[in-house]
Amino acid sequence: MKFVRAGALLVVVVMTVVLFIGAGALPAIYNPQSPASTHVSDRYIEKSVEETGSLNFVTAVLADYRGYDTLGETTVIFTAGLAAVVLLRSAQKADSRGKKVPLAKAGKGMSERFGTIVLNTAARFVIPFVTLYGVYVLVGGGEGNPGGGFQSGAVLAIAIIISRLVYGEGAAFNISGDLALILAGIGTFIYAFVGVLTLLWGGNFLEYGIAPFLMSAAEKHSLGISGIEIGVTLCVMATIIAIFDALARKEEVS
Amino acid sequence: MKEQLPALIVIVPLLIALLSPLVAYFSTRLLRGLGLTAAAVSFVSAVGALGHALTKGPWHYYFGNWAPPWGIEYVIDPLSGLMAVLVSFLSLVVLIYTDSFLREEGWLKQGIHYALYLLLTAGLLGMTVTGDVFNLYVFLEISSLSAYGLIASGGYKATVSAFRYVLVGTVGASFYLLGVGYLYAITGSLNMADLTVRLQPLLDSQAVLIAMVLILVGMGIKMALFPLHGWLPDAYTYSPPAAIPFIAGVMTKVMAYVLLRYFFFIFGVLNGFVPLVLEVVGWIAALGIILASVMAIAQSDFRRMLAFSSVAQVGYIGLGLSLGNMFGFIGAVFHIINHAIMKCCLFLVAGGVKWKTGEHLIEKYAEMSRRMPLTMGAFLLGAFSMVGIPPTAGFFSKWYLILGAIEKDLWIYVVVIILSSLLNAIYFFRVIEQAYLKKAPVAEREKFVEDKKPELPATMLVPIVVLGACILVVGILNEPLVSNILLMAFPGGGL
Amino acid sequence: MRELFTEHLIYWLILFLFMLGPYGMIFKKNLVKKLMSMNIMQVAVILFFLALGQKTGGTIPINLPGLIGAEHYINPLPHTLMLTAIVVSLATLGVSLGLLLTVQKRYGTLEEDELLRRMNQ
Amino acid sequence: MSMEFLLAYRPLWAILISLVAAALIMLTGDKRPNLRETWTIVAAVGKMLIVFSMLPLVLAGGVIEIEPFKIARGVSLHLRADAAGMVFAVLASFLWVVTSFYSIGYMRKLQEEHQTGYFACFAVCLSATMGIAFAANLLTFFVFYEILTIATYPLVVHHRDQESIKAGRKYLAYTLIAGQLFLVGILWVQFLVGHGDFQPGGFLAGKASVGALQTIFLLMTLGTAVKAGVMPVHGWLPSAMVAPTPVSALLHAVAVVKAGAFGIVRIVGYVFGPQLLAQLGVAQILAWFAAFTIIVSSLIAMAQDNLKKRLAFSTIGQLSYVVLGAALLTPLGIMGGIFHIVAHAVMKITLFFCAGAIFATTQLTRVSELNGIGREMPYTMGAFTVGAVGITGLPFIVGFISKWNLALGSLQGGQGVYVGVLLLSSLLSAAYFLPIVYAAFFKKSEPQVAKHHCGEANKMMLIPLLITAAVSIVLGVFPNAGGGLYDLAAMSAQSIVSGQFMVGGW
Repeated sequence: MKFVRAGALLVVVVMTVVLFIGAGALPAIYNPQSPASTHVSDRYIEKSVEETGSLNFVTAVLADYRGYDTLGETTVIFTAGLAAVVLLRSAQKADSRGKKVPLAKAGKGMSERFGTIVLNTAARFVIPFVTLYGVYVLVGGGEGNPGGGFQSGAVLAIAIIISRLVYGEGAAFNISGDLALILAGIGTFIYAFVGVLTLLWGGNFLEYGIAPFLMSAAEKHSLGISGIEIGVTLCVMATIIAIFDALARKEEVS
Repeated sequence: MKEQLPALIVIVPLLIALLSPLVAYFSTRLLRGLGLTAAAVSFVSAVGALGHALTKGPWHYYFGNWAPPWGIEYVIDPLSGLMAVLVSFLSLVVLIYTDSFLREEGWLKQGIHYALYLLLTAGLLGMTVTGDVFNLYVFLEISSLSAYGLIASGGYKATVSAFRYVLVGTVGASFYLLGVGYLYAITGSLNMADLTVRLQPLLDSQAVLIAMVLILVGMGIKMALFPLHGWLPDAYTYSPPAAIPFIAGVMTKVMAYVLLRYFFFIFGVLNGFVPLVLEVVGWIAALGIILASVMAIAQSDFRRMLAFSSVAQVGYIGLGLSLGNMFGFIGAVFHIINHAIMKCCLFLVAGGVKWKTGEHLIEKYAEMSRRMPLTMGAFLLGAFSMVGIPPTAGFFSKWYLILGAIEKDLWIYVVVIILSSLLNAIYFFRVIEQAYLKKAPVAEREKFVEDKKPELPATMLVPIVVLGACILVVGILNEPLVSNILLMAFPGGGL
Repeated sequence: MRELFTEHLIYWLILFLFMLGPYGMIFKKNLVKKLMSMNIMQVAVILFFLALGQKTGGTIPINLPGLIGAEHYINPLPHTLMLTAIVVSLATLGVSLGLLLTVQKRYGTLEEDELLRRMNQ
Repeated sequence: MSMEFLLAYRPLWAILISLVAAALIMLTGDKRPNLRETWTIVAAVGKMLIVFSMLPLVLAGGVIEIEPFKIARGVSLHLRADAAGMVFAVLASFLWVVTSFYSIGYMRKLQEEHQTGYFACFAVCLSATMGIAFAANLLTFFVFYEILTIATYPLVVHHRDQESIKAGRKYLAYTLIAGQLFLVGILWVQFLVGHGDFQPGGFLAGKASVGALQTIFLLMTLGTAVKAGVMPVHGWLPSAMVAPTPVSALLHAVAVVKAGAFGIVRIVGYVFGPQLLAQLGVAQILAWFAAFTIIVSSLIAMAQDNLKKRLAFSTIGQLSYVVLGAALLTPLGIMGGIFHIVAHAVMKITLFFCAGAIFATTQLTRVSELNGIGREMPYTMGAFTVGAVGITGLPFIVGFISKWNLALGSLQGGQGVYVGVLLLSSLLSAAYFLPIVYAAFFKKSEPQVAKHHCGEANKMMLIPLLITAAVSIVLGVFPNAGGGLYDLAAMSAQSIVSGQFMVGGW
């Protein structure tokens, strides 16, 4: 065993030295003439406003030019949710010693256990504003201020997790674990369905300009972008809740 | 809808996967139906795309209708078309097979399993047909994550091996991503065709050499090339029998295909540092073939033996890649097809035996041929193909590989391939002896003499027999496959 | 020599971080530490891409009315790619933490040697 | 389907008929043994008819050649019924008919289990043998060669006991390694020449350096010599005697071992060609090995007490006659070698049938126990005597003719020493066969033999054995009887030496 570890150390050291020497051949950073900044990205910067109608170039590239990548990315989140849930669920079903050992003891909300009024009122006040802000982050992303599907999904998920923590499983403002997983699937499906719609209208996948509405090309594109942003938000929110629920779940129901 | 085929290959399984939890909530029968239609549609569109590529030349499909260096494109040329057909066909067959494993699971578990399986299919198909290097990374992660999920759902030992698989797999993906970063740094584009053009003047620079090494190490880890195969035996041994045939059969092969795509098409085999790098790959692969075959002999668990034999067979593909000439390419691609089918069939057999008797150890396979004649018949075909007995497909990939090695005057590789065929013979005939010649202990024999049920439910037996037949058919029909498709796929065209 | 140093220093730092990943993964015994080194590796690659996108005198890639021309904005492409890479590293981290949780619950330890001993019992 | 198509594709039907039979046998299974046995007989007779129907055309100097489809890039499944191929095909198909009846009788008498697998593998073996006989290029030859290896394995390990499994392992080790070496030789030729088609008189002249050609010859002969039982690599043959006697009879006297000998004839005659081999000087070495095998195997045969082991070593010796014939590179020598394939097959199968009959009826296997068996089983021992004496080279039995031609061939090639080898081997074979005959007829019978009074073997075994004995006598007197095998042998020798297919009758 000793020999293998020494061998591995040697390989890692050699690899580091090779990388260090090779780094010299890379283009100097910060110079505007480097191949990376001249070949492809100049068009994104110059044309993205009138082609995609979004002021933020990164959103333009993210949602339109390389929109298919982001569909893959959202699917990655959904897959991670699936994998985590199937993992944590099977862990609870039957422990090797036969007892049902829940992962986390939570189940009941903090407010019941501690019973103070402070938590309830604070939660009742915080949750609506957090939800509102989440929605704003999704919708308000247009005029150049930061925003988008991923961030708003995360914020919305926080709102629900706060209510789950404070009021426990029976919280009113809550999505059950199974439903969350289904919602995650539906969210990414919305994203993909926007693409399928463009297919049905005769264009290539995710070609927003083909939409048969009476709008200028830029508006069609921004419509498409907001469509997929909604899908992304739903997926991110639902996945985070699904994973949280799998962790905090008391007993294995199904 | 005809001209949207390349997208449909990947999108249809993806869509159905996304809806699986929802559909499972309503009815698991509908879920099974939808899953099968998704795999079937994907297979049909892959065949259609391949047909189009063979008749009218490579098919470029632009996502969002953005021209390539700016947008993402799918390229269906004979090579990627053939791989897409292979992946979707095996996914369809194994999907039919997993049906009986999931019958008694809860609706959510079934929904998740179908979703992960279809995502794995979509991820692998996405990797084979994409023409964009970063898009390939995204779909690499989708397939890897769904593979981690599938493997991890198989009990506690599976969890530990899944964790090691996650670690090593992510290290591999990071190496690959850094390699893409290097390529992006010196050329500025992420599109494969564009990369090939812009890399020509730079092929002698050190950065390209480093990018090559990084991508090689990255994909070598995911492909379980010899020194980097640590994660494979445990992952294949402890994973649930429903998931492992598809993962074992196809995943490492798609990663090998990516290496072929890089070294034969993007870097070009003859220029710059590539011959040097390929030679190193060749030596490592040759060493790997022998050592992995020897380790496979030492195993007592059937699936672990198959895992080590997988590492050895992946060495063949590495060898074919390192030869660099036409026959090396044909041998490598043909071995990707053969080994995908063979390994899938053998793991189906292992799963079938586990389903029927719950056994994994080889000595427990005594007199299995009497209890499961058809399954063991398919196993026999798979074993002969692995050993390289003529009418089966495995022989012909060795035929082309050795021809390529002789053409390059690399006689060590010829010796390695011959020696490994004999090593394969040793550990496969040990199992054949056990299954066909040894007598089962008397207690067990009464047990299976009076159970009159068929050896396996039809949904499991049909895939096993179909794959067994495929091994023979691909072997006998290898000439049309090679002359019409593989030769067209070789970068120099039909020499 | 000076410009080699100023223009390539960032690469060496990133590559050092990058190679810390495999080192930590091989030599650290605790599974969580292995996970952390994996994550360091992913962060290093993300930094590498972002370093590529920088331009002297480039502002954030949001369209300001007055500013026209590519040299005024930094390169948006690496940032988009790295959004995806960050999400991917989040996903793998999430799944592996779930795995570790299950392993810890079942075997009670996260030390590699102890774990192997308990698994093989 | 047009009649012409049916006739043109006869070599392919000859191969496929027994494959179909094998499938049908597996389907009928153990439930209806009679139906299963009819499949074997129908296939055997059908194959014989197909093969014999091609005889007149080939005897007239013609050749039936087809390429049904390509099996690898640049290589097609090339079948050709030429003179040499016909000799092996006629022999194998005729003897399969006889062996089918014999093995039905043998299996029924001993109530062996796994009979379905037995008959199915037998049928596959015979289709592979036909494939080897009709193969017209190296890859086709190798495909059927390996199928024969794999199809024979279940027959060798038929009894499923520890000893036969060990023998099976030994058999596999030898034949698989040989197969892989042969494969490297074929691939090297494919690379050098671009095709592997057999060409009378050889097609490798001047295609590579002398060293390369010698290595290719070494690889190829090593690949086929293992099956032909040439001395250093013969180990698997005696231990494969654990197989049931019909297997030893047909496979280890006719199909498998002759495939190896036939392979050497193909390599010497149709890949390298006599002129090239003379230049390379490797044929000499092969001839020495063959001579060495003839002598040493006869010596070992004398020491064997187990009857089947003794016959096995005699087979090893006789096979090297064929190898010697090929290695002499003279027309008469090659003709003698090819005809010896026929001669030895007919005689040795008779001897194995007798051994099987004796075992089936009296459970005796040791030579020392056979005193006085002649009076108990007169016909069996009569046939045994014919076979034994034939092998020692008595005139008017087919063995003499091939030995005669071999001697002439060695004189023609100026290598008189091999005449001495042939004579010495005749004496040695007399030394290990005649005591058995003498003991059987003239010695007082052993107590347990007398006690048995079991009388002759049953009809299903006795008739085939008498037929083959009669054939060996008939062929001894009229070598061209039945199939004109003598002419075929002469024609193939002539075509090898002259270098083209169409050659007039001898």
